[in-house]
Amino acid sequence: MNIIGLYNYWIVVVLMMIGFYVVIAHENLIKKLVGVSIFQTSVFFFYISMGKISGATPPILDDHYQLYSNPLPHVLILTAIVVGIATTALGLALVVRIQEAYGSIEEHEIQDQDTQDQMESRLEAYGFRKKHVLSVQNLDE
Amino acid sequence: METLIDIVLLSFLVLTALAVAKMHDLFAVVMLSGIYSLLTASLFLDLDAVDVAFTEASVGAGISTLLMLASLKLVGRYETRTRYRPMLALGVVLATGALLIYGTLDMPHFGSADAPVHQHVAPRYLNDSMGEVGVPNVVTSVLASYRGYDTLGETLVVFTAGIGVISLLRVSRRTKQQEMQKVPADMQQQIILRVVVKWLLPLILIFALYVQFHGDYGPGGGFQAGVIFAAGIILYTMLFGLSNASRVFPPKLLELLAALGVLLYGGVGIVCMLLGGNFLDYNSLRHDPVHGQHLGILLVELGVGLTVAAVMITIFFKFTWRTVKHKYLEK
Amino acid sequence: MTAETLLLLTILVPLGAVIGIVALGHSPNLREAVSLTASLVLIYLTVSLYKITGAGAAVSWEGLHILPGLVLFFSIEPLGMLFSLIGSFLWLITTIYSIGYMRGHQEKNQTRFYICFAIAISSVMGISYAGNLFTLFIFYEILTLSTYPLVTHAGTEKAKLGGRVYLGILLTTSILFLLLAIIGTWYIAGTVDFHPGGIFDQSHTLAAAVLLPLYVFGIGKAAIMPFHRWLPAAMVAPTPVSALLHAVAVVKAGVFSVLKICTYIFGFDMLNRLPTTNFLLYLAGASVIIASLVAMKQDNLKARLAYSTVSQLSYITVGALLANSAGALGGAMHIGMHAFGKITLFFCAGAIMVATHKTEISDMRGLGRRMPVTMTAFFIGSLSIIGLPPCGGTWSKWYLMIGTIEADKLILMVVLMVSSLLNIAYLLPIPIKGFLYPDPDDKKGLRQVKEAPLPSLVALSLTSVGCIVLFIYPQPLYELGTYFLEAAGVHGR
Amino acid sequence: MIDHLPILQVIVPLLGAPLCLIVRSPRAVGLFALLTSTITFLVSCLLLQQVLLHGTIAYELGGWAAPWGIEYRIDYLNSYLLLLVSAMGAIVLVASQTSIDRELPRSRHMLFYTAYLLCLTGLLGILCTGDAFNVFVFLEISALSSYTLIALGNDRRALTASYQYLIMGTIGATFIIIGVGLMYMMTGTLNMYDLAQRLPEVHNSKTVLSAIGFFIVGVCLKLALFPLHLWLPNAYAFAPSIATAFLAATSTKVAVYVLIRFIFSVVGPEFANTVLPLQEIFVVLGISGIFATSISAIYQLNIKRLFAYSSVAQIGYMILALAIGTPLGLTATLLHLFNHALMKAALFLAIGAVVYRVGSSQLSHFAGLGRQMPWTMAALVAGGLSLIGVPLTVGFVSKWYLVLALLENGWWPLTVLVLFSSLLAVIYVWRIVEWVYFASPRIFIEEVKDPPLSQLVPIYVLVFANFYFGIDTSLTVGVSKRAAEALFGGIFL
Repeated sequence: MNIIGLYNYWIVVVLMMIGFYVVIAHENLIKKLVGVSIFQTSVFFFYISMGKISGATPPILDDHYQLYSNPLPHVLILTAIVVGIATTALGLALVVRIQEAYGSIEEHEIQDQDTQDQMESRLEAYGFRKKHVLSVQNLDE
Repeated sequence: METLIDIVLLSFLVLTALAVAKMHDLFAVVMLSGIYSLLTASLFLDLDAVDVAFTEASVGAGISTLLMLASLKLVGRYETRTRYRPMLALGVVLATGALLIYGTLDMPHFGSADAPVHQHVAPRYLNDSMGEVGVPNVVTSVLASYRGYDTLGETLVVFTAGIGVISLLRVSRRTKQQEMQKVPADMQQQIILRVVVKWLLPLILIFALYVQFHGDYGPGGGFQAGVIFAAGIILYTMLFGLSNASRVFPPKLLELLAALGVLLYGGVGIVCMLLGGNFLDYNSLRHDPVHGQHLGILLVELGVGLTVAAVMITIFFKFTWRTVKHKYLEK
Repeated sequence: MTAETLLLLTILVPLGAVIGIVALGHSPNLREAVSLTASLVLIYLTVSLYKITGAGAAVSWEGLHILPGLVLFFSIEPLGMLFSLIGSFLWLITTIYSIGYMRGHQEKNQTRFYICFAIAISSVMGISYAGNLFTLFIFYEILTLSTYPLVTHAGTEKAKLGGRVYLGILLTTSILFLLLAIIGTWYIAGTVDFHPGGIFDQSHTLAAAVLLPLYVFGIGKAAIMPFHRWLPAAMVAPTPVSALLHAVAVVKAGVFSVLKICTYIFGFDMLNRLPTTNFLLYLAGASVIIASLVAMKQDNLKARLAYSTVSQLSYITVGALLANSAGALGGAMHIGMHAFGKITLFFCAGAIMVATHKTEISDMRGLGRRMPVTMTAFFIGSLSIIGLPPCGGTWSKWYLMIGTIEADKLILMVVLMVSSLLNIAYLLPIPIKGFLYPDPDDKKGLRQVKEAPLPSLVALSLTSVGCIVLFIYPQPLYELGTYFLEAAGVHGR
Repeated sequence: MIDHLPILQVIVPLLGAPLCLIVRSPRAVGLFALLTSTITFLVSCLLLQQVLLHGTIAYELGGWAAPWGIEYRIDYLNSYLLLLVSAMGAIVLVASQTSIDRELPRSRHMLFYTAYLLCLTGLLGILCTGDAFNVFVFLEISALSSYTLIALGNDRRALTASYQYLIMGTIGATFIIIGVGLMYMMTGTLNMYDLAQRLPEVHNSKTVLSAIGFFIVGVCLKLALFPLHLWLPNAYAFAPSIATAFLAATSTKVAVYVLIRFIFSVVGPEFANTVLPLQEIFVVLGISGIFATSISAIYQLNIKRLFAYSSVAQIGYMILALAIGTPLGLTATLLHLFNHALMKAALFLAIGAVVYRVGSSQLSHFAGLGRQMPWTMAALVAGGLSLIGVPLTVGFVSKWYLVLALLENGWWPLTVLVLFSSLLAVIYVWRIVEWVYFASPRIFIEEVKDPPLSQLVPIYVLVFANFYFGIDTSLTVGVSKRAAEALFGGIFL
């Protein structure tokens, strides 16, 4: 069993880094969220790996078995998965609203529009009138 | 054999992750991320984490993929190929990776039974939980009793996400009333599916209840049950339309149920306090501590199930209503 | 009333006046009556205190233990007494003057003006009675902040700019150097209390050598070059403010603090040992000369007076740094003498502005015939600043000169003398032009006397008379000065 | 019930949040949330009293002993912060009763208050707990609810700000669980105090080192340490004013707490400093953060954003003080933690009042408000003065301790830099003052006047606190000192 020694962990690290890279390098807001979930899932995998004992069974007590894997990482990761889905759901809701407000979910396009907003408010500070911006919020209420 | 499965699955995982990073069709990316979750779930199973595998499959591959697809419907399918600035990102990622790899060098090897993790804290759960809590599934006893407070927090996280999604995607009543009748379900024309689901739905819901109440003995519990229950309702919604579904579950009821779940969990804790124990000390619920633990776990799992199901259904409904609103606005 | 109550009242009375001014802001007459009453009460209080302490009683009050070492602590010593007497007396006169000026000039926001004025006076009282550096620092900062709205009173772009320079330099120096020096002192000596003979001992020489320049530069209000820019910048303020700032409150608070720190924190023995003292002394000497030279080039009357102030303040700094009894005595007396002289000059500048709207010196030819009282007062004030009899400035400069000789620093004596000559060169031409040149606007020869409003005229007459009285009867200042030397533990003479 | 105080602290708002959904009516929900947070505040007062009387209080959740179950452990440090957070939670809610009407449609009030209470729960949960994984859970509760609160802002940029925060926050949280996981791997325990005992055995392992690295980077993302602060300015600028006031006063403070708790109670200060170059990193990041973000603040046109940048700068001060690595330095961090919350809450509530009346937080909309909203603007200036660190305000007290701690280590250059950076605060505060008092008003309508009492009272309670705790420091300094000494002295009290 020891052949793979740390192999498992190294793969986990590679996975984490792919996820992490997707989060910070990509500009599409949905893709970032996919990256986050890959990143997190890999961390979960890391926790579960450390709870494993070779030749053991799942920690559901039964007279037939003696050796059980460690239940504590499982409990932690159950919680973490829930936190993960909660974050994803909220993030997606935000993405939907951003799409409605900006007409895009690409980071740089949003930034361009924000810069324009900022220019306008800068002009406004020096006495120019701000263009009317239709916000989706108005439609909602 | 286990090792072989392990290696194969891990390689698949890496390939999937790379594909996710490479592809620009978001639909494919989302499906791949679902596959990624499913593969992870299989690996969890291989690593004896049955409860986690169950949850990852239902959440990562199920709900999460579903929500992503729902939002793709609203935001468009393709990622534009744009100027990345990957060097900085790559630098950060490589530095992080290097730190992690450095960290692994002193780690106890995978699967070794003498790792510190297995020496401290955990043995007590395995050895004494049967006597102290009386539940064969140690994961359940740790989740709901030893670390029951974490689980209360977890329920609250779900609740918080629900509040967040509601406040972001709320649609005014006017829009709803005008559009309610006219919206066809997404898959209305799939007659075969409709028939099958009509038969399947009660089974799904019953299975949810089984998972809810059988969590003490096998994998499962409030969270998984809530998700399965929600999945059943979501399936129904897809086939029979949002209007029908929200007649059964009006938004207010769902919000109330979500709140009640948390209150039930917290309430059990408070009752324990009033009966002389610490917060969430189920021993004080009954004369016999083990009976008390049983009752406590049953109730808090029910609370978790309630909140999770209600929040998941709410979130799905909100996303769907948003689609309806968009159609309305297009007209 | 106990002496302690009196002491606190001197600080609280001007603050109390604030409430009255706010409440009666809608009725200018009542509002100014409050200011006047408060200033009269203040004079009464300070004079009573003077009598009590003159009889040898030690008066102090302690409260608000903020942190260990940071205690609000007031303690009356002669130099503070002197400063508070001058401050309270000149508040009365400035108030009288402002009534005429502000109304004559139809200024806006007069209520705010009187409020800030009263707060500034309260902090002057706080500074004069401060028993430790922390208390001094608090009131020093309150003074800065409360005079800021006065400087920017006009609200114009230029006023804002002036306010920025004012606040910028004063806060920068006080936070960057003064606060650092105070914290350093607390850290090194373990106390920030004023103590006769200083609080440092032999072993602290090196640290003290670093702290001294921090103090001297940190007290930006003393306007030693190169941190003097705020003073000309503050000239955008209404003239009563300039009078208050440049004669009484702000700048005097600065040099007062320098003097007090030199005597009560460092002590003359320590100062004489420090390598940095000489450097600062010559810097102050350079300030004296350079500021005088710059003053000569100014055509704007207020700007010229401002640079003159910069120069005169450095006299006092020189006096403090000479670290001998004659220098300190001269410095202390010069606080009073210069206050009377310079406030007279500013009052005159303001009176000219109200009556004729003239600000440039080149326009003031022949003005003496239209405003004889003002110009005479200006002449007297100039004499006092120059240090010529029969005006009070003579005495203080006299002692300062002796101080330089005692300290064996003949270069400085030359500096002071040259500066006096320069004073003559930039001050006397104004009354000369006023009296001896014909008025270009007055072609028809109609010599109509048109002075400033009566309250202003009264005020400037009073101060100019004061200049002369102080020549004939300088005893109060002299006595306080000698008490100060005793209290500071110097028995030179 | 006294025994149950630790859990009541968290459980009251925890159950209050879902109850909001049952109350539903907008007005009633506001009052209900206020009631809940007031009870929470009272609990925290009792708790602090208990801790001061009896020392550390441990509470076993579920009745399971420490490393097996989750434990709440309240000592000086967290009882002090519990008081702060719950007090801010209650005070801000008083103002929200009216302020929220202007910024949110009525249908969202219920959701706002629910999210608010959830956020409060999360923050209090982090403070109470003695379990490393439990920190993560409550961190996420507070994070998810803050994303919601921020996204409720009116501007569309609130959405992107919230998204950006979500991504950064999630990365931070994931780093934290990686760190916790690695530590758990080496010790087999999650309880902080158990960890502290078991970590020394494996101190030299590479795994523990990288665990510490991950945890600290994760927390620094959460506390917006420069240069990881990019999410903060927009988040604060576009959130509803009430949310900004609450988050600015509490959330980063709690993250700083996590850092302190981790370094001192879990890893141990000696180890953290000897093995990792933490001190150097923190000093460099702290001081460069102070300057970079203070300068950014000067160039902002939106006041909320301006003060958001200033918040990042203030975090720099805390981290710098922490890096000094002495009890005095830690005291300064803790003091500034408390004091900065007081200032920022006052400032953001005052800005909220302006948004309530004027509808914008753009600098140009503040023109001439000094006349139209005199009380609000006075509060704004008072808060600004406190931020600068004027004596008699809390800002001075924390800066005094910071400088004292720097001097104790002989770090003169840093001392000068810190004092110099206060001047940057002067600049950005004074830009506002000039707009407020010296620009002519944009809108001449009757409605622009001071906000209703329900907003003015909390603002003035905070302003009063700014001065009160600047004068009577016995509580803040006393508790900070005891907490700092306890953290240095040993982990188990």
